[in-house]
Parts: sequence; C-alpha cells; structure tokens
Amino acid sequence: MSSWTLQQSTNEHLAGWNRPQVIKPEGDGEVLEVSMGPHHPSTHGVFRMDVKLDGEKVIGLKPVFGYLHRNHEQLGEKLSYLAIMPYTDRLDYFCSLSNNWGYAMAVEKLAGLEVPERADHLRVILAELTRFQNHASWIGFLAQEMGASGTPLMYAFREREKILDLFEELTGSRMMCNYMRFGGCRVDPTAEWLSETRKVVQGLHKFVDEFENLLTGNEILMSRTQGVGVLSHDLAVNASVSGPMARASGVNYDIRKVDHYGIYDRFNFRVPLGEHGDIYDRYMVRVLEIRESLSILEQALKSVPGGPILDPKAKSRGIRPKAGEAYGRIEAPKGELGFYLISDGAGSPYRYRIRPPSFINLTVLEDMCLGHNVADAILILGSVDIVLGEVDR
Amino acid sequence: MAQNLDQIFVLLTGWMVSYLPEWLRPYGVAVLGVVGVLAVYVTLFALTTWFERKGLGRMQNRYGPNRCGPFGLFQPVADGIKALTKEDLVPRSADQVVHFLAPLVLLIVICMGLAILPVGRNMVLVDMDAGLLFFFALGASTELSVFMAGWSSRNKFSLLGAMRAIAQMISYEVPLLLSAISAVMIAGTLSLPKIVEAQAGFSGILPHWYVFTPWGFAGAVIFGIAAKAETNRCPFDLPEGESELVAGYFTEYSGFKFAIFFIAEYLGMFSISSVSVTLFFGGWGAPLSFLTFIPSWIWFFAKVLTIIFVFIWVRATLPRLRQDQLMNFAWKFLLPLSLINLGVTALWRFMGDGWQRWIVCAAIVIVSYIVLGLWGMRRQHVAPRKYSYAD
Amino acid sequence: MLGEGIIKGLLETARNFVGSYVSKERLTTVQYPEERWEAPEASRTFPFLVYDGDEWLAGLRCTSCQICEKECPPKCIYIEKSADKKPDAVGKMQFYPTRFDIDISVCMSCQICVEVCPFDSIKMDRIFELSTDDRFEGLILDRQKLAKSNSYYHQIHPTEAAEVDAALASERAAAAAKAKAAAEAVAAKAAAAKAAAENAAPAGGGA
Amino acid sequence: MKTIEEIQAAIEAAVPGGEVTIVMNPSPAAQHSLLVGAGKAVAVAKFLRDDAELALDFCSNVTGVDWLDREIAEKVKVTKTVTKTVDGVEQQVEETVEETVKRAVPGYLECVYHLYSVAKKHGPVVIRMRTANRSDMVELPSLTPIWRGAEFQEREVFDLYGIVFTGHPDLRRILMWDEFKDHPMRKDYVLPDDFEYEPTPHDDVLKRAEAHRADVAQEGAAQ
Repeated sequence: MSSWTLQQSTNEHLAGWNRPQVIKPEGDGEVLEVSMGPHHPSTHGVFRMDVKLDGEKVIGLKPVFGYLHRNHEQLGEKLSYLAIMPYTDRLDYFCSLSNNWGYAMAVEKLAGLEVPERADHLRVILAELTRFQNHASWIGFLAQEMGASGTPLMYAFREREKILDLFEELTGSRMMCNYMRFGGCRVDPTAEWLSETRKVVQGLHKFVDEFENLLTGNEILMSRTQGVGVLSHDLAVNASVSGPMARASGVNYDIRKVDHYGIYDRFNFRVPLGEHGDIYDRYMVRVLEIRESLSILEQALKSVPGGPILDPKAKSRGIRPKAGEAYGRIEAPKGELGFYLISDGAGSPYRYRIRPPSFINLTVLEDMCLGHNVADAILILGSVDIVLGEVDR
Repeated sequence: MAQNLDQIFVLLTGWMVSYLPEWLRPYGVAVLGVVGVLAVYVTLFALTTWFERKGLGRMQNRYGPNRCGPFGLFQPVADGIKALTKEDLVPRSADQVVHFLAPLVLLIVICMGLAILPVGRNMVLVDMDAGLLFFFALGASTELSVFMAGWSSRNKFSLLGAMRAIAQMISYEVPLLLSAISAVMIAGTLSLPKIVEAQAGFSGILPHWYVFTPWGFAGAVIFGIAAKAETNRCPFDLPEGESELVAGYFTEYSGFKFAIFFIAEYLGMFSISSVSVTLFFGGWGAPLSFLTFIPSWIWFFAKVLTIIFVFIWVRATLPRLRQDQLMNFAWKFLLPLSLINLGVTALWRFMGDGWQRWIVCAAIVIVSYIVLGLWGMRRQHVAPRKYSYAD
Repeated sequence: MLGEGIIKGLLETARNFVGSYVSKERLTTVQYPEERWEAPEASRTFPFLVYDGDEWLAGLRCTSCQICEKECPPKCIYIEKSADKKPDAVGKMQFYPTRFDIDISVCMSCQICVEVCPFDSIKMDRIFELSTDDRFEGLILDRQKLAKSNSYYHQIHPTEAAEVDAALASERAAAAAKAKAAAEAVAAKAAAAKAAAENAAPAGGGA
Repeated sequence: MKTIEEIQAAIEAAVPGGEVTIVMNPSPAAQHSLLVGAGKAVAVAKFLRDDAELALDFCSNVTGVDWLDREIAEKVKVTKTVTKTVDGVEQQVEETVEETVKRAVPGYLECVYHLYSVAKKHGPVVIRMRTANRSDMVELPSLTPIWRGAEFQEREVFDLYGIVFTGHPDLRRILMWDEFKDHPMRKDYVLPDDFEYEPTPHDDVLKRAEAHRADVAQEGAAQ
C-alpha cells in the first residue's frame, strides 16, 4: 500500500473554506479536555466528542466516529442485490422502510424498473408512518437530553408501538421490515390492514396535540433551545446539511418536492421552514412536518388503488443490471438518504455507497457547538438526529 | 380518645422511660426519639422510592415496579440488597479518604436536620429557639460534602458536577432563606413548633395557614422552587444531570456509598418539605376545622407526602435548565421577587386587619411577578414563534 | 409565557397519570410472562423446515438445492446434500439434506430464504423463547430441530399455508396427470406396437 | 437544466484547460458524468458552484471507487503490408487484418461527486476525478474549500480508499482507527485472518476454519 504524507494545507487553498470559528480560552488559558463518549448516556450509542472546555464553555469539539463501523459498503459489494435489502434495514434502524425505499429506488434506476401504482401508494404510506415515528421519538429523545426524565419519550413510544404493530402485521417484523423489492413491494396488504391504518392515523392527531401541550409552550424548553446551536442558511447549504435540519435553517429543500419521486406530486402538503436555524426551529419544523405527514397519510390512504404490487418485469432473485451506475435518493426522516450503485453486470454491485444523512449533518456539529455550554453541546448533538448505525455504517 | 391517639407516641415514650432511673430519663427520651425519627424517615424513604417510581411510571403510562411483592412494594428492599452486595469501586487516583468521607458527611448532616422537625403536636426531638437557623446552617454544610465527592473522585464529570452544585446551592440558599424569613416575620419566632402554633386556628372551616395569604403563597412557591434546587431535584438537577454529566458528582460512587447519596438526597427532600410544611402549610394542623380529630402526625406526613408528590409530578414533566439560566433565574428573578415579598410581608404586618391589605399585597406580588417574568424572558430572547411554509 | 406552558405540561402529565388507571389506550404495556400477546400472522422470527405427513425425514420438502444457502445474507445456513434420492412433496425423486444447520445466533430473520425457496420447504417460525446458555452449539438448529409439520405451519400462518397447500396440490395433480399421461402414452405406445406387430404378423404371413 | 454537453462547454469556456470529458452512463438511469482533470479541479468546482445558471451549491455525495489494473482484449483492425503470391507473381499487398491486442489498463482510484442545486432545484451533475495510479500517485485536490459538505466524506474516502486529498483541512482517518494500516474498501484488500470459532462456516471461512483446525491438530501433534 502506498505510503502517504499529509500535505500541509496552504492558506490560499483554504481561502473560501467555511471553517469553524476559533475561540481562545479566557483568563489563564487553561483548557479542560473532556472525552464525551463513547459510553456516555446521551451520545445516542457509541459516538464520541472530544470537547475542549473553558470552564463550561465549549471552545473546541471534534467528533470521533467509527465505534459501530462494520464496513457495510464492502459487505454490499460481496452480496447479491437482493441480499443487501435486509442490511439496509440496519442502517438507520429507526426508519428501515425509508432505507428500503432508497435502496430499491437506486436499483430501479439502475435496472430501469417501473413501480406499479399500488406499490407506490404503499411506499408513501409506509415512509410517512416511518417519518412520523422517527420524528416523534426524536422529540422524545431531545426532551430526554434536556433532562425530562423520559416522559415525552414514553408518550412517543406509546404511539410508535401502534405504528410498529402495523408494520409487523404487514411486513412481519417491527423494525427490520425488509419490505420493499425492486419494482414494488413484497406483500400485498389486506383491506383490514388499510382500514386499521386509517384508524391509527386518525388517533395520531390527538397525540400530536397532547405532545405539543406538553412541550411546545414550555418556558424551560424554549429558553433551552431558542438561540442555541444556530446554523445559518448559507453554511447549511454549503455543508450539505439536509432534511429537517436544513429546513430549520430556512433552506427550502425537500426532496419529495424537488425530485418528484414516487407519487408525492399527487398529494397536497406544505414544507415548513424555520427562520432562526436554532434547536427550537428544528423541533418545530419536525412537529409541523409530522402534521403534514398525517395529511399525506390521509390522502394516500383514501386513494390506494387495486392492482399488482410488483413490476411484472422485475425479479428479485438473481437480478443483474447492465453495466452502469445510478444514484437514487429519497427524503428520509433524517435528511437526504442516497444510494449510489455501480454495476459491472454481475450479480452483486461493483460499488455500493450510502449517503448517510445523519453522518453528513454532523459536519457542522463543531460550528454549532462553539461558544455554547456542555449542556448545550449535548442538546445540539441531539438536535442533529443521528443514528449510529447509519453514521458509522 | 382522639386526644390519646394524637399523643400516642408521646405517651408511649413517657411510659417506656418511666421504667428508667430518674437521671437516665432525658437520655432515654432522646434515644427513643432519635430511633423513632430515623426509623420513620428511613421507612418513608424506602416507600418514597417506590412511590416515585410508581408515580413516574403512571405519568409516563407505564406500570412502574410491580414484580417484587404486592404492587412492587418490596422493590426498595431488593434495591437495598443490590446496593449492599455490589462491589465498592474506588478509582485508583481518587483521594481515598475524602472519597470515603463525602457520603458520610452528607448523611450525618442531613440526619441532624431531622431533629428539629415538629412532626406532630408536642412531637419534636429538639425544640430549639433558633431551629430554623440551625436547619439552614446544616443545609449549607451539605454543599461541602457534595464538593468533597466531586473533587475527590478525580473525574472531570464529577468535578463539573461539583462546581455546578456549589454555585447552584449557594445561589438558591438566598431566596430559600428570604422566603422563609417572611413566615418568621409574621410568626415572630425562629422556633419551628412556635411557627406551627402561630398558624393554628380556623376562620370558619378554613385554617390560618400562611400559604393562604398573598405573601405566603408567593413565599411558598419561591420556597418550593428553591427547595428543588437545594435538593438537586428536577428541573434543577444539573449537578447530577444524567444526560450531560453522566451522574455528576457521584459518577465514581458505586455500591452502598452510592446508596448513601441516594438516601441522603431523599432525606434532604423530606426535611426540606417538612420545613416548608411547617412554614407555610400549618405544620401538623388539620386543613379543615372538622378534621381535627385525625392525629396531628398523620396530617404532617400526609402533607409532606403531598409535597413529595408535587416534586415527582414536576420531575415527570419538566426538562432541565442550563447552568447560566439557573443562575439568572436565582439572582434576577427569585431574589428580587423574594425581596419584594419581604416588603409585602412587612406591609401585611403593619396594615392591620381588613380587606385592603389583601388587595394591595396581592397586587404588588402579581405585578412584580409579571414584570420580572416578562423582563427575564425578554432578556433571554425567549418568545413563542410563528412558522411559515414554503410555497 | 410566564409559566403558562409549564402549567399546561403539568396538566398533561396529570391527565396521563389518571388516564393510565382508567384507559387501556394509555397503559399499553403487556406484562409478558403472564400476559401474552397474539402475534400477527405475518410475524416472523427464525426459519424452519416443513415436512408433510408424520415422518419428519421422509416428508421433508427440502431438496437441498442450496439456493437459500447461497442467498442468505448473513450466511447462516449450512447444507450438505445427500448422495441418494427420495421422493419430494410433489412425488419427484430428489436429493435431500443430510445436514441442514441454521445458526440462529447469526440469522437476522430477513426471510429471504423463504422468498427464494422454489419448493415451499423453508418457512418463518414465530417462536422466540430460545435463550440458551450455550453460545455456540446451543443456538444451532439442526435439521431435526428445524423440521416442523405442515399442520404446525397451518397453525401459525393459516392463510399462507393454505395457499401453499393449494399450489402443491395442483402441482401434485399436474405431476400425477403427467405421470398418468406418460403412462398412458407408454401404454398407447405399447398397444400401438402390439397392434403394429399384430398387423405386421398377418402381413408377413401374407407375404 | 443544461445538458451534460452544455455544461462541458460552459466549463471549457470558463476554465480553459479544465480537461473535462464526458463519461457516458449506459444504464437506464442515464446519469452521465464529467471527468475533470485533477489540475484545474478546484477552479472547475468553484465555477460550478458560483455560476449563476448552474449554481450547484449542494454537494450531496462524495465517494471513492477503486478500479483495478485490468487487461483489455481489443480487436483491432491493422493494415499490414503482406507479401503474397498472386497469380504466381510476388506482390506487396496491403491487407486489413483483425488482431486481438491485449492492452493493460492501469488501475486508478476515482472520486465521484454528486452535485445538486438548492437554489435552482436541479441536479444531479456528477463529476469525477481520477488518480494517476493506485499505488504512489493517489493525490487529488480536495474540494472541501468549495463545498464544506465534502469534509467528512473526503475523510471517509481517504480512510477507506487511500486517496490523499491535498488541501483538505483535517485529513485523518474517520471510520477506522488511527493506527489502522490498510484501506479496507480497496478491491484488493485482504481480510485479516482473525478467525473466530464459527459453528457453521461457509465458503472461504470454511477453508480458513479447516486451515485453523489443521494448525491446532499440528500443534497438538507437536506437543
């Protein structure tokens, strides 16, 4: 292997770089270095932040990754196209169905497959249910990181349970659904399942109201989150921040609207935007987004057509796309989830790459945390919405 | 009969020490009292851990502990056995002596505080003239042990937690004291039993508790908030804020030393709620005039448990404040408010009986609360927001 | 503002506190060992092998084609093919597995083996109380442990099993028809040959 | 949005000598890409980001691809002068003959950027850069100064593929630990032989398991 030397970067080269600001410690310049994680109660698993503190003020923060790294991408290069599907469940284990969709979409682009109407409706329903449960639990986790002894989290999990029950009834598994296939979906839902889903979706409205009662107006939550972890519009775009986090910074970019993938065009929904780009905006954008999700769900559930759920041309086993490449992306609950596939005509991809939204959203973690408190750093990390299965892959 | 039931523990003690020689009797009374108070409070502690977990669970739509014994009542016993049998780890680089002493100092100080609490009519272990002062003096020394624990552990999280604890406890002692002083001003005594007696009596069926006056209500609320900060309870649990500092100053404690911190925290919670009951909620007095037949000690503990329930309720609902906000809240909101409340108390004292003082005092309290609150939220740039949608 | 939000929140938790005593909607916990929850039909845990009839080895549908072994994403299936053949579910002579191990400590319950199996012989089970103190051998299910009767399959996945049975029955019927047709053809051929021979004989005689 | 050819022309016009060539993508996805020479890549990227019409301000995805050295067998038509005997006379005849020529294509590492525009809501434009070879000349210019979003992803590509990004502000390993030696996503990466007992070994694990069993047996015999 090559021996390499790290070249010193020149200043001219970095002229335009959006670098994090530099903060000098006050007073005698003594700095407390704390390694938060990998075993820390609120780093969402095994994530580490090397934090430099001046008193309790963060003056430097380096995220350290890789404690959950399992070389997922190389694993994919050794498996058949179909066998990768269950592995995508395990990327962002909160939203397995979104991951399924992203991967199926990339393969469909690569192989030129069509998705039947009914399957498209089902995909939208499942993806929005996933978004709902992800955002609701995220709000719970955020409150937990603020020290709210788990009450919002428990309420979120109570509702999540209902959604997971639906998933289990349809796909056979609560979290590792492995449901979508290239050119459609795996099992056809019964009419009972659809009507049950309608009933659950109706009940979720009440839950969101309750949730907002508990949190939105709370003065402690407002003072903890407003003006904390501000991310500017320009930095958000430049640093490829996507999903609700970008929209909280006022970036009007929702892939459901931009790429017109699936059948999102047919549904009426709005994209909430934040103005300040702080944690409160991220919270509110998610709250408003789940309300929009509920509206999409209601519309989609009204209009599920009959028909097949799998492209008749498609075969799941032994798929061998022609040589070429494709990049497919969807608006996953955490941001832009992309799958990049290169095929050389064999039964397994030559290159299988995942664009993990929460990993890339962490790029700006240091920028957001600098100058804030340790307690805020934890909260800012929480507001990014990471899942380590996806960050480390 | 009701009289006897009310005084049952006093009579029991008298009967038991009557078998002792004359010169030994005071000691006998003391020993019996200490044993009694400790036994009652430690039992209450055990019950409260169960009560808290059950209450939290129900508020979070869970069952809470329900595996050990009926309704999970033996859960504290199981927890105790677990704590006792766990390995006691001391970090190699820790200051061994201080690390060992810290929980003991905390527990001793907290237990001393229990001595002055009037838990029923004629039922106080030590009737000090300056009982309240003694209590606050002891409360101040708990900070020492917290810092000892944080400092000796040689852990960065512990140290941060200890520093937070010091800053927080010192800050919140000021509004705690100032709000207590209003009760002292009206009662005219520092002795806790006398403060209770000052609140005795009923108008119609309603009691003369201080909490039912404008200054008393404000004082009780301020005292309650400051008490939460003093006992490191949510939403002021920053020194042990789990999501930030792992476990704060007792991160490096395990086994029974950890349990001692746990016991001390709960006992501290009891003693401070007992004091607040004494100061503002009429101590062992019955809440309604026709309920006086129920023994005084039952009323006292019922009130204490109600306050504990409020502690739990708040814990289930609220997130935690940040350090600077916590300090701002203490110095820029609670302190001015309690000072104003002190003035209101004085006004109340000198305006004499009549409906005017009710209006004047209530108006001052409400207006200062609103002004201070709005000013504080403006300064923190906290406001509800409206959101727009992309087209 | 001014503590209003805090009070709203307190009321919300109080409502849930009371609600957890009166409403099953709020207190959703299932107290597991005593209470059991009926899993939906589609629910899946680990694979098992279906056999027809009463003899597990004779009735095993698996023909050890090894497709599942190849497709299994975490590679938890291990198959050894037999040297001899036995009739399969349809009645054709096929190989059978002399060894069929599934390491359920590796299995990730993705049910891809079920999807790719062309013989409907591997299906997903619903058992989950499988804990053991042996980390390695205790979590390996060999073919005998894996083999479960068709009636068990009907019990846990009734709809799916009925479909499978119908498909198998029609396949069997087709196979039987084919066999019959083949037999008839053979018979017809024989008859034809006989007739021809008979025809030929007089002709020969005539010559 | 402009077609790929138009983008190429625009880049050529704005950044002379940008060495931009189109790489066609034969799959139904038809996401063609632009191969950018490493020399002017930063300038090209800056143009792509700042150009008012393209405004590719969102660098969605950065990834490496490893292309091994390979041999291409091509059928080439070669015109040769052959001496032939035609009608008894020796003549020099030019003749076209098809020959199979084996050509070694050196391997390279490739870095692929998927660009989108948040402002104009179009994309993707795929640009790729290639290193000279896979061993010692693996430098590529970092595009982190243009798109901050490439920071961690370039670190990842460096970690897993070993492309050294010159001008990257903080080029360290990101997923593997710092002491790790190899680049695990390369196609010729050899798995470490840290075999663990597995009750149902497969394929190459089976081979290794057998080798280990033999080792153990040998050791046992030696003792």
